[in-house]
Amino acid sequence: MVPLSWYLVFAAALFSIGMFGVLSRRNAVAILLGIELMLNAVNINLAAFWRYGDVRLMTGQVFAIIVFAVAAAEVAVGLALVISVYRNRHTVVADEIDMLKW
Amino acid sequence: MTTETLIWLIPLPPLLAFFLIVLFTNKSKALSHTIGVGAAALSFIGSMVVFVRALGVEHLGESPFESAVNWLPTGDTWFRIGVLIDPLGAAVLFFVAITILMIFLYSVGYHNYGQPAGDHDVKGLPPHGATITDEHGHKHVVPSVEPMYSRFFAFLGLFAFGMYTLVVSDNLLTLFVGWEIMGLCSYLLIGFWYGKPSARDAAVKAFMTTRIGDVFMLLGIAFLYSATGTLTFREIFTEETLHALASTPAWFGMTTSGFIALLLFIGTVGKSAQWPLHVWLPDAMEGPTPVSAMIHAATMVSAGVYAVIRMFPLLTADYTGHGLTVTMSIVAFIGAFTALFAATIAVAQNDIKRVLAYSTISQLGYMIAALGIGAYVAAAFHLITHAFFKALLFLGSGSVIHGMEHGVLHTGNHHVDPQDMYNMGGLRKKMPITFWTFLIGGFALAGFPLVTAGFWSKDEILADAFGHGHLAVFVTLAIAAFLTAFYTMRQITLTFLGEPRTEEAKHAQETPWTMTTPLIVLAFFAVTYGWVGIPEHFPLLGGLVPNWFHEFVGSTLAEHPEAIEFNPIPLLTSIGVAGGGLILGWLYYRNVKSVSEDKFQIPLLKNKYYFDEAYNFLFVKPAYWFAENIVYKFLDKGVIDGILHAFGPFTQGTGSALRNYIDLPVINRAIGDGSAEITYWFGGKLRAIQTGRVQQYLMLALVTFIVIGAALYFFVLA
Amino acid sequence: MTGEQIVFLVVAFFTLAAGFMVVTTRNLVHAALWLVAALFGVAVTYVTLHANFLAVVQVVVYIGAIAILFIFAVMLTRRDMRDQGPQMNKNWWLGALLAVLTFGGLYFLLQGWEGMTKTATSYPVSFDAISELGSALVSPVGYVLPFEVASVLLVAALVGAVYVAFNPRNGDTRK
Amino acid sequence: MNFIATHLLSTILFFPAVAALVMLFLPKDETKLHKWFALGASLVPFVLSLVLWFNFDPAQPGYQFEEMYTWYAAIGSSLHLGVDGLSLSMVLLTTLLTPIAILASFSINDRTKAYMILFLFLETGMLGVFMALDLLIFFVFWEVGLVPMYFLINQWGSANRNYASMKFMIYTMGGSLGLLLAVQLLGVLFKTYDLQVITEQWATYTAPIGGIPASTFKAVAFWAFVIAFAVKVPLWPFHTWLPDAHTEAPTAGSMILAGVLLKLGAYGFLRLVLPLYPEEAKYFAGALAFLAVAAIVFGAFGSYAQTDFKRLVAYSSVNHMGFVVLGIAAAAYAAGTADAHIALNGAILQMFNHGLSAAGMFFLVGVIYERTHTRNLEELGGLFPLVPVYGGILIFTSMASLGLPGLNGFISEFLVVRGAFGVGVNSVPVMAIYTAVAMLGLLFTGAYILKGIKKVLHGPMNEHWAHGEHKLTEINAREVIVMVPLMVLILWIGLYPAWILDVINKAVVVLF
Repeated sequence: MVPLSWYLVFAAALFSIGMFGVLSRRNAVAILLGIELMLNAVNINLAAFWRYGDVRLMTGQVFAIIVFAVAAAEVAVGLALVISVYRNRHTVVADEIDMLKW
Repeated sequence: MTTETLIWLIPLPPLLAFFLIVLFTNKSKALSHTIGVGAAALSFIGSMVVFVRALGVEHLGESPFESAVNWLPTGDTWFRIGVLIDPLGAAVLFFVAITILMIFLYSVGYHNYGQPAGDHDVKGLPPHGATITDEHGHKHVVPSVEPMYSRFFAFLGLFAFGMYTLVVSDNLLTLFVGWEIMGLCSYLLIGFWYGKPSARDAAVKAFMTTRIGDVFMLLGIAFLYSATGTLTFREIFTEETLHALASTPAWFGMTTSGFIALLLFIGTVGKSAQWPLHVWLPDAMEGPTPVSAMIHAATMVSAGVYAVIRMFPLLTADYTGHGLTVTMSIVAFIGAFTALFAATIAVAQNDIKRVLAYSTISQLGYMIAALGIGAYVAAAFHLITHAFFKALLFLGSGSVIHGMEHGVLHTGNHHVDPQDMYNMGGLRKKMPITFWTFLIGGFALAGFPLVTAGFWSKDEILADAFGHGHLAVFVTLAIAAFLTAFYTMRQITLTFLGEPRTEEAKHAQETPWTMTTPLIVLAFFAVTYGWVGIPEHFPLLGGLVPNWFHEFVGSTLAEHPEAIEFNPIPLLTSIGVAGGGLILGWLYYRNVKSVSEDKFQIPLLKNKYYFDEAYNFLFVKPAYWFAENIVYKFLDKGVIDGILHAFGPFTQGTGSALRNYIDLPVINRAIGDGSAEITYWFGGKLRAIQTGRVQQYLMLALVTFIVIGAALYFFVLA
Repeated sequence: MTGEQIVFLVVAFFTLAAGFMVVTTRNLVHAALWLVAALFGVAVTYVTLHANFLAVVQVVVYIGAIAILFIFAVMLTRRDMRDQGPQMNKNWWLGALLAVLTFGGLYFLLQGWEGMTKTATSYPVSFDAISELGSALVSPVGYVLPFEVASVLLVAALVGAVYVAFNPRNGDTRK
Repeated sequence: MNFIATHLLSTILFFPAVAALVMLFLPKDETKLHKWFALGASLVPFVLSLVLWFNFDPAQPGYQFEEMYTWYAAIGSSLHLGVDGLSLSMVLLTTLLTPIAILASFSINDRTKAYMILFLFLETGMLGVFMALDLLIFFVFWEVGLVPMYFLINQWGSANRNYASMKFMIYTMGGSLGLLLAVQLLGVLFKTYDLQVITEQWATYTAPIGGIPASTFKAVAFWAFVIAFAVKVPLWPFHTWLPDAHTEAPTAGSMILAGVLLKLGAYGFLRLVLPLYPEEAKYFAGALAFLAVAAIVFGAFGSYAQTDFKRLVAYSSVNHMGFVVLGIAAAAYAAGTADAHIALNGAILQMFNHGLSAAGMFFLVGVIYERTHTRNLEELGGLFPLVPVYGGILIFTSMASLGLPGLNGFISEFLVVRGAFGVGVNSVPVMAIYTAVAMLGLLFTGAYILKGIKKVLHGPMNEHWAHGEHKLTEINAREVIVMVPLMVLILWIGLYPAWILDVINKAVVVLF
């Protein structure tokens, strides 16, 4: 059997990779991609804890579903924003979208 | 009506007259003088009824008419005021009532009632005469009526009220009330012609000088009240009270009774114009003549002596009969000294009224001296006779002046002073009634033997002084008596005898009946009143008429004074000085034709020993200087306000120091601005991280999260 | 090493590798495709966890909708982003460091947890996870509230996305 | 009517304030309306205080018509009102003088609305002090009175009014700081501000306070009280605000200032200092008497030195109020004796009398000032022939001020002198000396009064004011009406003082 720790380490790794993407990519769409990875890492954890806990308690799965929904919403809004920004400023480089400053 | 009720009512008519005239009738001269004279007559009638009833009471001294009501609540007790008519009061009431009525009557004529209003008369100045055209078309200048005629009667009424109050009082406080009301009236009446600066100043001087005495008197009253708990005469003059007062030592080596008596006496010194507070009285001649008579003869100055006579038991409470007490010595000294001192000044005066003024001072000194040596009855006797003949003389002099003013109006030469005796002469033919009555008054004043009242009363004082061995007093008074006779004769000679020295004197006129009637009435008393007090052992006359006065007034005292043994020496002295003075006066002055020939115009005497100047220099000016420069400018404006004003700069200084050294640098700059600057600096530095780049924010958040999380983990959880 | 473990390791390796490619590939279209791969790996992981429904949803929603959405977005915005310039910002090393640190931190924390080595109980044979999940989602005593909130969120996001992406200028021309 | 019967004091107290509030809604330019409204509004308390006077039972000891409402429960302060013979006479004086002063200010045409409102508020402030039986309320009303007076001087005063009003305000407020502190101390100590409670306990309080002996504390608190009241009386050397304030204030302001406001200080002595600090008062009575005598003498001298008629009258207040304090000091020396009662009777009656005569004098100065626009004595003089009625009234009032027997001033001054001298003779010899020295002041009272009359009325007829545009007009009917009540009372008290003195006397016997 696969121990729980494997799943957790796997999820942590995926999370870190996603985070790296979020922090490092210039392209706003790519940042969103990184966020998707991170969300998935979380979902893995949720599912793993469901499986390794009492399977009759559906909390883990329920929250995984909700995370799906949130992720969908987030992508929809995020991409809309990216497109809107792109339309106005003709760029999707996160560094160049820096109006929100001193 | 009971006698007590009547006594209560005696002072009221003049008071009512005052209010009626002031409030309602002041526009009408006739109504005003009717009310005034009517009120005086009512009081006169009341007084006479009381006097007659008093005569009918046996032992009036022990059981006088008295009645009192609660007046002032003082803690748990009441201060009562009331009326009292004992023999002394009755005797005084008698002469007061007569003279007051006479003066009221005289005023009608004196102020030219019935004459036209003056051409240029203004309120506050004596009338200057009016021009009228007679049926032949000739223009005459005649005397004009006083513009403030009604007011005069109002003031006289108030004055009369004061005097009556004083006389009928059964206690020292209401006596003082009457005393002060008279003071006010003398102020108002002396300053009646307030338009004249001299009159205005004389009024203030009179009030202030007497007030000096009054405050001492008030203190004396307070002392007496404190010591005995009462101010009612008959409660004070009981054996125990007097004994208690006499045996308690007070200050300056005097007993309490002596000290209180001295304080009260100072009041008299002011009121009766004794040295050294005599200066106001001659100046008071600025008032209309009836006022002078009122103040000097009948009422106010007599009130001073009356007060001392009233307080005689207190004055002599510690007197054992051997050697005068301190207080009595002072009283005797001041009286005798004043008698002589004023007489010397009178010799050198040329103003007919001023001579009388100094004569009054001198005669009051007589009475005071008599009281100082314990001659109670003699003093009271002289008080009354003097009131009659001095009122007579004043009114007579007023009549003379009035006659002279006629002359002045006739000639139109207003530079002639109608009061200067050297402008007169030979008036006996022009003004016979005035002359004869004045002669009677003058002789009474001089003490012309046997027939005049003045002789009997003055003789009694001299006899008392001699009989009790007060030789110094006796000699002083004898000399004063001589001078009195001398200046009296001088006055008569210069005024009435000889030939007129001026045109004005030639045209002088006898005065109307309203003025001469009072002269005649008073002349009657100036002669006859002496007969009620002829000593029993007097040669020939003694015993013909009982010595009623001594018996009657003497019974006021609990211990009836003994009549003095007859002694020819004072009698001869008295006859000698009076006769000698009169003869010398006549001999010398019948030849004097003008001022320059008068050898007695000695500057020192003429200038009244320079007392006015000295007082002005010593008291009046320094007082004002002290008030203005020390109290007001130095103390109030300088020191106190200076300190107050120093608060301003001090506060401002403190304030600006706080501002400049604390608020501005420390609080504003360092704390206030400093914190802002620090924040600004930090903000400036920190804004570098506000790049607006999402990823950098995130990184920063993560770094922080990791650092804090690690720190928490290692330091808190572990 | 059991078969399951081997399967897991393979899937995990594949997923991580795909994820790594997502964040490093220069070409965004490629990156989006690599994301699809990674998501597929995650779906497999769900299967190994007996969460079949999640696996299906993963494939349908993520791969079928989200990933495709990404590809559209990339294509819509790729005019200037195609290939020029670096795809990493200049702080990428810090991002890498932070990612490593995060992983290290997580690992460290997990390591200290006693439930780490827990093994799964055998899956109950007759257990109907899907119907359980369904009734949990809509049961008043279950998770109906978060479920509804999520649905509201979705609607809001939908409206918001439309609004944000809507081009007023285009709207005007359409009129 | 039942309400008024049970709330008589508070009705009297707050009626003017309520009327002032109503006045706010009157139209601004209706000058006549303002005047008549204010006059009517101030007559109501007067009538009510007459009702109070006739329903007051002098024979009954203690306070009557007491009312008590919680005001500030947390610190134990309540609106506690009540009158005894002492405060009753002062209440009557206040309610009498206010309509008179308002009538006197009918000649004012500048911002009458504000003026009258301030006057009505002033009345409430003054009445409050006299009625308060609670220390904090006392202090509140004490300070409330200042504000309207400040504005009256500052807004309607003459040339130097800014200086005068500032001096008045700062001086009086500065003086009462200590009072406030001392009042707070008592409040903290006894958990209440009720005067009756505190009086009972504080006079015999001996426990140390915060480690400091009670005697020290009491001495300090005593002086805090004394200075506050001394400034107000005013006692020498705290008096210099008075001539300035009086001189610059409008006529009616001076009337109230001299007539009532000065009495607040003396009332404070009687109501608070003597009952609260019998020991200290006795101990320091010598100092108090010294200051009183200084006030009498220097007040008289100061008055004598003036060339400004109004300032002369103002200084006379220092002189007269000195007698009040002299009586109080004498009473403090020998509390409980007949001498003390007489002295206090005199002092309280002197307060009342000075209220009448000083108000009258200030009004008369105002009458002449309104016509000539000068107060300089050198420019006046010789006015008697021009204004005989005015002259008569002026002489009458001056004589009351001078203390002429037969008028009111004499009675009170005599009683004070008698009481003080009695204390001197029977217990403390030094008082006799003080009284004797005070006589000097009495002498100079005569000097300055006569100077005033001489310089205003007497002398050759003043041509400047006799003709043409400067022609002096006689005192008019309204002004005579202002003076009549004052003169009637002056004469009435002078002839038969028992009607008021009996009330005062009974209170004094109970209190001291």
